[in-house]
Amino acid sequence: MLLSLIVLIPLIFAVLTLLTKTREQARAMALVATVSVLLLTIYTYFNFDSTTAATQFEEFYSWVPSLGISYHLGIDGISLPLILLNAIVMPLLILFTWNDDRKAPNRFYSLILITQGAVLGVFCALDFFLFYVFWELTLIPLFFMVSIWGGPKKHYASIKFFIYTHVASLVMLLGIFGLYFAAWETTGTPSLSIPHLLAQFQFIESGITRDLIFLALLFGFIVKLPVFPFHSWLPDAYTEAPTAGSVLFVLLKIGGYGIFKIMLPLLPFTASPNLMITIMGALGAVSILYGAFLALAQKDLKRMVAYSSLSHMGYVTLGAAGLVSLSVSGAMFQQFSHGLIMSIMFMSCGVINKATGTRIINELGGLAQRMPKLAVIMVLTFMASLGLPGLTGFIAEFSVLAGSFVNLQGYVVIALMAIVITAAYHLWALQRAMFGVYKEKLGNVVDINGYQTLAMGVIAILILYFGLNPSPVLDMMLTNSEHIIGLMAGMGV
Amino acid sequence: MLNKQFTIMQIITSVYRYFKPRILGMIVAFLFLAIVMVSVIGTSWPIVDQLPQNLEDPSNIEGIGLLIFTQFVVPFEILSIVLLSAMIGAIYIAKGEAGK
Amino acid sequence: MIPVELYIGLSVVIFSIGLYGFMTQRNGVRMLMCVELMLNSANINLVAFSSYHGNLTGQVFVLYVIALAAAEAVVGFAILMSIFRMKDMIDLDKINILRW
Amino acid sequence: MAVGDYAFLIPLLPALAFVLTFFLGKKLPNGGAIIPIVAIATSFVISLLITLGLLQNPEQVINQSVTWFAMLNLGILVDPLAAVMLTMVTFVSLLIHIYSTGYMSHDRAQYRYFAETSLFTASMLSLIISDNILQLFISWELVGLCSYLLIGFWYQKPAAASAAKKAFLTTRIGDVMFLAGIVVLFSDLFRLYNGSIPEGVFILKFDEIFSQIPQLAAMSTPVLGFQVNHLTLITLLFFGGAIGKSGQFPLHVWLPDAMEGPTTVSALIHAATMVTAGVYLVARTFPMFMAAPDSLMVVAYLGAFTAIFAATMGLVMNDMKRVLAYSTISQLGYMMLGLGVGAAIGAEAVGISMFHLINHAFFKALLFLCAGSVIHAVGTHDMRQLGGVAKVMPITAATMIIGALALAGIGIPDTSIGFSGFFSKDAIIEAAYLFGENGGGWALYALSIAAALLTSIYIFRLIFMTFFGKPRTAYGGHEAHVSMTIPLSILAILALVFGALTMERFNTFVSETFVNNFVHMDIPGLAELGGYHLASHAGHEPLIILWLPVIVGVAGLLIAYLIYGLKVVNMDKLVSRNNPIYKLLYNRYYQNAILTNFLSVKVVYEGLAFAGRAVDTGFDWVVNWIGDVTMDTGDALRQLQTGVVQNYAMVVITGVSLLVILITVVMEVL
Amino acid sequence: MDLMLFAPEITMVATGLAVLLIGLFLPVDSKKVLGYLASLGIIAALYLTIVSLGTNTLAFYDTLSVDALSQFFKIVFLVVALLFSIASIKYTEGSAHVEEFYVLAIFATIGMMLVASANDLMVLFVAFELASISTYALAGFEKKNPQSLEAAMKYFLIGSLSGALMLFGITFLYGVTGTTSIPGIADSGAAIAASPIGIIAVVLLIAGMGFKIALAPFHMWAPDTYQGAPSLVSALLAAGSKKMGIVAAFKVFIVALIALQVQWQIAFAVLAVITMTLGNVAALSQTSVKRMLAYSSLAQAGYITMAFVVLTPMALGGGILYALSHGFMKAGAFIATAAVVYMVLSENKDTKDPDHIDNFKGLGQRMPVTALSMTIFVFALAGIPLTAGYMSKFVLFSSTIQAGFAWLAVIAIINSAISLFYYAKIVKYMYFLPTEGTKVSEPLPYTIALVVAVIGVLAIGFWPEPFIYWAMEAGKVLLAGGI
Repeated sequence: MLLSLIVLIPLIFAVLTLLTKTREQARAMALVATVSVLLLTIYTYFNFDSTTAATQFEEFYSWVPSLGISYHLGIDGISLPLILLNAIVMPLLILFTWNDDRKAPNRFYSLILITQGAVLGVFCALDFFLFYVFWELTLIPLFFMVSIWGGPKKHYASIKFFIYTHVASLVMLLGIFGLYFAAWETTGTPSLSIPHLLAQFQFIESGITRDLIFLALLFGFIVKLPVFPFHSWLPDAYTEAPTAGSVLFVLLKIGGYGIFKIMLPLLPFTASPNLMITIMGALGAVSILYGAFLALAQKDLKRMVAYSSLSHMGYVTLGAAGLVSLSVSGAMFQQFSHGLIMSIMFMSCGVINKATGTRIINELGGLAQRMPKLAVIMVLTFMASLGLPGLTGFIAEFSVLAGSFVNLQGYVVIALMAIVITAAYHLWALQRAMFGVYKEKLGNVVDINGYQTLAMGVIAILILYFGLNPSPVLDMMLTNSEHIIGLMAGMGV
Repeated sequence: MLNKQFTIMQIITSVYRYFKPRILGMIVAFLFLAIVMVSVIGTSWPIVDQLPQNLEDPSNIEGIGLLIFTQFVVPFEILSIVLLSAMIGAIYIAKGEAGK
Repeated sequence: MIPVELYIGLSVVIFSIGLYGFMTQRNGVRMLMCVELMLNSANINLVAFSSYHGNLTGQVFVLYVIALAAAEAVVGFAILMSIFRMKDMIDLDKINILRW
Repeated sequence: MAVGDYAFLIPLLPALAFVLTFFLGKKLPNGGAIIPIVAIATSFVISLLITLGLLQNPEQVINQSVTWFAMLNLGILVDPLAAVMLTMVTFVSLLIHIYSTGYMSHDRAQYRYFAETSLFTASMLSLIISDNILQLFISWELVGLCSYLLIGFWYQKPAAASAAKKAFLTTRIGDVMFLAGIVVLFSDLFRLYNGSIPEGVFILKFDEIFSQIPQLAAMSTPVLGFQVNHLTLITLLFFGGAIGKSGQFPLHVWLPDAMEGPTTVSALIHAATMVTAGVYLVARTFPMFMAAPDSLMVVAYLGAFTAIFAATMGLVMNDMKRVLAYSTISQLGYMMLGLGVGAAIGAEAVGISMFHLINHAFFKALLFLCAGSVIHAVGTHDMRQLGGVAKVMPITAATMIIGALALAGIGIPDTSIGFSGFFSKDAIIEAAYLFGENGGGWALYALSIAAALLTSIYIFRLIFMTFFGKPRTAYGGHEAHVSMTIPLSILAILALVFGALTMERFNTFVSETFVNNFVHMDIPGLAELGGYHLASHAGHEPLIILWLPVIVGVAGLLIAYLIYGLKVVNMDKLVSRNNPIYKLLYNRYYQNAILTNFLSVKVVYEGLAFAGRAVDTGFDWVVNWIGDVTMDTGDALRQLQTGVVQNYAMVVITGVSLLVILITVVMEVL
Repeated sequence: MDLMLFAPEITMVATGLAVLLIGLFLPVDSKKVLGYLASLGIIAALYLTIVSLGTNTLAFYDTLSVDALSQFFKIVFLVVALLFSIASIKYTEGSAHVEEFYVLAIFATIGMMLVASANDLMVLFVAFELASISTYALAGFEKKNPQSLEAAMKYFLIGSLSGALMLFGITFLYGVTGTTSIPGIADSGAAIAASPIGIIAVVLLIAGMGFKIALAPFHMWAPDTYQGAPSLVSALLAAGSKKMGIVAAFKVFIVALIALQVQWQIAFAVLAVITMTLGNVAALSQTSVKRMLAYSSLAQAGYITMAFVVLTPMALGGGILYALSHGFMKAGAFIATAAVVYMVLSENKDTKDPDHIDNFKGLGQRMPVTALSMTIFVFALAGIPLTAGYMSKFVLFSSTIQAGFAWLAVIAIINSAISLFYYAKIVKYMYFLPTEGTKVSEPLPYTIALVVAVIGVLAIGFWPEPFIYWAMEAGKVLLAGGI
């Protein structure tokens, strides 16, 4: 029941929110929903056994028996941190937008809640059908979000995002079908249960089939992640989305989740695991470097942050391909950390854009003098984003780099090269936008308001806390990655 | 979208005008004719021998009548609806400005 | 004895003529006539097969087809009449406001 | 020992002070300076007590560890090496904080200053005290962050913001190398354990690493046709980190620019924290360097080169603080050289190098604070506008001259008479001599002597230009506030006597770190691994060798006096843009043009990044192209629908015919 | 012989006649009641069909069969007719010719239902023509509207051409086998397969049914007609009459002509690919929503046709389920369009293209229920999860992969992705573009019809089990070669 509640509360409240009339009602409704999810998640967290990689809090109801579809929920150490991340940031996001004045607030909050429900659904689903349903459900609210409240190129960006990622989902669906039928053939009964299908993968006789299934699934995940060269939807969508939309994109950690939950257990049983590792590692490493360079070349602050997101997500694939428990858990942690960091980054961009009317870095300047609170939070976050130790970004990056180096030396070298570039664009942006002489033509900007300070401040504190003490989430990730690696031991990978 | 001045449609129409529709129609019709004819000739129709007996069968009309009301009563019934339907439709459409 | 192929050949030729006319005629009434031609060529087939097979199914079918042809023609003429009433002509290739 | 149990407080107290000051300082008088001062003072007391305890019993090393995550830990390790550093850092930092209460009293953002310096100190202490390489790296990076924040303290000034960024970025290049070293080390250790690390083993702990040195030294990988020894690779990468932090060539460019922050920050960076981190890192991992062929050579030669390279630039700078900055780089080169000649003298190298580090900390802090006093009083740091300041600020002048003498290394060999710099620098030069004598080549020795001469010249040039002669412009000025002069005096006393007092004991105490305490390393054995031959014994150098550093030091003083004090040589001719050597030096060997403008801006930013953008546009274009083509196809296809019903019929009938043909053909093929 | 088996058809005939007769005596302003009457009659027929699910029997000298397949499709047709009839209450409001409209639609539905039941080509053909002839007149129902007349003209001409082609094909089948009974033809399969005329017959039949299904290249009339005909009639055509073509094709090809399986599989494979690609690509740049839906309908037909190619129980089940889903989705979409057209016309009688996509601007504010329903329909058509469209695609596409036709599935999926573009375009217009008009009150009958369709779409999406079960049962009937 617990997981069902976590997934369904946002969805139900989304409908209720849609029915509200005023902004006050809508935001209150959204806050109630997100806070209840947070409370439930915290309850779940404290009742979760992080020493085992087994699925917990399972729920199972048969749905379409003739096709082997069931309503099957459950969480493990891979999903719980991401659920936690989502549950934590969402109420803060509502708070962040608390005083925003925008058209159709009821729809706005409703879409936020749908996104939350869908993302949580993906994390909880243990049935491929359900998984795919939630997976696709994330598309729609985000599409609306970008289309309605987005920037000047919102229509282009939203359609591009929608279709691009939809194509990827469909390819993934093909992979799911392949797996489904191959397993159906071997076992004689249809089932879309994720654990079942993952276990059956190795019994597929044809190596080519296994590879194709793997690649199709991988494609779906890495486009969502995204990873070079399938990223071109990202800068547009991230940039054109409203601030809340960008944050929702950031919290859309389903691509990486799929890689850990689905790809890694399959990896050793593909016909050519080394090739797959090479693909994943190379894509990850190149993304890191490429995203960093691209971020450096951007003039728009938000676009820069978007590319930096691409760069950071490279660690996820790289770490996953590293196949050492430290690297895999580091990559999982990177997802968690990235969610926190990028949330603030995009919130900052939104605040700056709103206060000054521009996001072009060169047009900004000296904002720290007028927005000291924002400056403090931003400096902290930028430091976290460039991988400063003591903050979450470092834990993740170090774990990925150190762990992956055991198996993938060349790619780690590429990734290391990006670190300086990463630092460069972060600092460059900070210097141009926040420091230096205040540009009077920006007008009389005011600092972030109380709600925004609270929202960003809490996330900033979490970045610091988990940077100093990652164990609360990293332990369960480690348990799971050790489990996954343990499964692979002796597979010659 | 792109402003196409050289659209396929225009190519088709110009070709069409050039050849005159009849020639094109004739080609298409001949193609059809040739294909069907080849197939007809290539088929060995299994029935030729029994022809004379049927010619002398006097109860043709009776047989038809019988079939209409037994085996093929359903199409017959449907036909009644068809005719009714056609009548309604035709009257409605063909009727001039009603009441004016 | 006349081989059945000849009947079929005839019917195919008539059918092709119908097709040809359908494709090339502009006048709606002529096009309708071509449709009738095609239906009747099918009737030739049916009758021929019926008698060569020695069962009356084909002949019953012919009767139904004739009725259907009538019904179809009724509706068709009604539509053409309406068009004529509106445009004062039934050159159907000039009626193409619906395209692309 | 009871006080050892509180060692963890040494970095923790300043860190807490940071939090308190940052959030509460605004409301307290003096920006809440009292909080960090008390915290650091406490840390100092603890450090001092621990150091004294260790002096009694060097075996009583403090080592506490807790699990952090996975096979990594957080912990503290106080052995003689760390203890000495801790005491020095807390002490110098304390003095600088006290000095700052006066120096920064007019700044509105005082609370932020004290918070950040406090964090700076905390990071440095944590760096020193850490018992594993990862925690060291973390603190290392925090030090970098704090330097960023402090150099950019006056962030309203574009130059400050830019310098802060430059400092952070340049050191970051080194940091990445350091990180890469850790990554390689980690994966090697991971492999040595075959992937399964037993519970309770923290693989990045120093004792763990040191115990694996022989195995690490045996590992090598072919890279681009070369057989790369892993230990060499790791140590070189570590040294790369040290290059960045300690401002060694070619990553020294940030240090002179870092003057944009408050002078006290410069003092903190140059004396107590930050730059010494690199030296400390090499010292801390010295056993690994010992066992790595070639690494120590790189350290030594690069150190010697930096020493002279920076000194040449120090000669021509007109900005007081810049002269001192180049001096720092130069002196750090000495320290590296001292470590590098460990190839000849073994663990003793750590002793002499650290000795120089401590002495340098005192006199460099002194010099900077004096310079700060002058700047605070007269409002400029361009020496060309000064002159005769000694009359206005006698105490400052006196203390600064002491610092200069210490830097120049004036003293009498074979006695206990001399300024502190004399003893340590002399020891390093001697070691370089030993290195040459041991068959390692004389280049190091020659460079170190030449650098000593230049050092003396530039520092006395500064003294003469600033404090003596007639004022060149009308500046106002007064002696500094007592909160500033007291720290100056304390530091001056230390610069005067510290070397002489501790010389005998210090070297052995620190050198023992690796030999007797903690891990009980067999340094000669490691040297064997690294292919070095240690000199049997030191101290039987010819007399000229002992005297030569002093002679060049005094010579430098005299040269400076002749040129700047008596003005016997007209410098105007030399000091002109037409003189290519002067131009080269004045433009700092065009590093700015090459490294910043060309390499960073042109190649990386405008070249690679914009090339990346073009590539990205390409990817975007492909995506859009697919969309456009589909749309265009759709547009073309809909044109098929002509609206003429006869055409439709034709399509239908053609379709029928073609379908028949198609099926027939396919059936034939099948 | 149990007349109760044909209670639905009989009910429909009775309803039709009743509507016709009562309508004659009713004044114009109370003809609304005819709509209610027709709807009630359809509901009754629907009920009777649903209760007889599971019956398996032949009747009337084996010319009609009542089995899972026929009942399933009858439900499809009745559902579409019901939606049509509810929505028409508003459409025909104030017209003097309500009874004609309803009667023709009901007769067309009867034709479709009989096609579903037909076990003899003669029955099939006649019923086919019944549905066609009735809808010819319906398409031209707005006889003062040149678009409607042109639509009817094109529909009629191509329809009669196709009828002739199909008849011609049937004569050949009759010629070879000597019978018109579907099982009878199946029995002489070997004879047909042996002769080249078999291919001709197959292609002619495909042409005839492809006309109804709107398979390229026999689809040319469809966009024009769907665009020109009254929107509700388009709904009936796209959602109902198209399915009639499909069920006829199921019967003729899978049951009767199974011996020529390879031949028609080739043909359907080619046609399916061409159709779905053409439909989706050509729909991209349409500005008339009805025309866009027409092309989308083409594409959907292409997907359903995949069932012929794959020919596994699951694929057939998927295809049949798709037919039902498509009935809901497409009927719903056309009815929503009809509501918009109604609104546009009631604001300005002389609007040239009332279904132009510009009229959908800001519909989310103007007609919230319609807009929301339309969104659900187009997303369902695009195959977004938890809608009928997704469920059907899930079964159909996955069966394609199961049978090893991965290439076909890939093409279908690429198409599915392309289609998202123009579906999203409609949504974009409705929700994201600023409106010029004000909020209007939505006509209740349209709303009811939309809600029913939405319920259908979501029911299949959320609880597909019974639907899949019955679709599979229907598919089994086909593969078992009829009863």
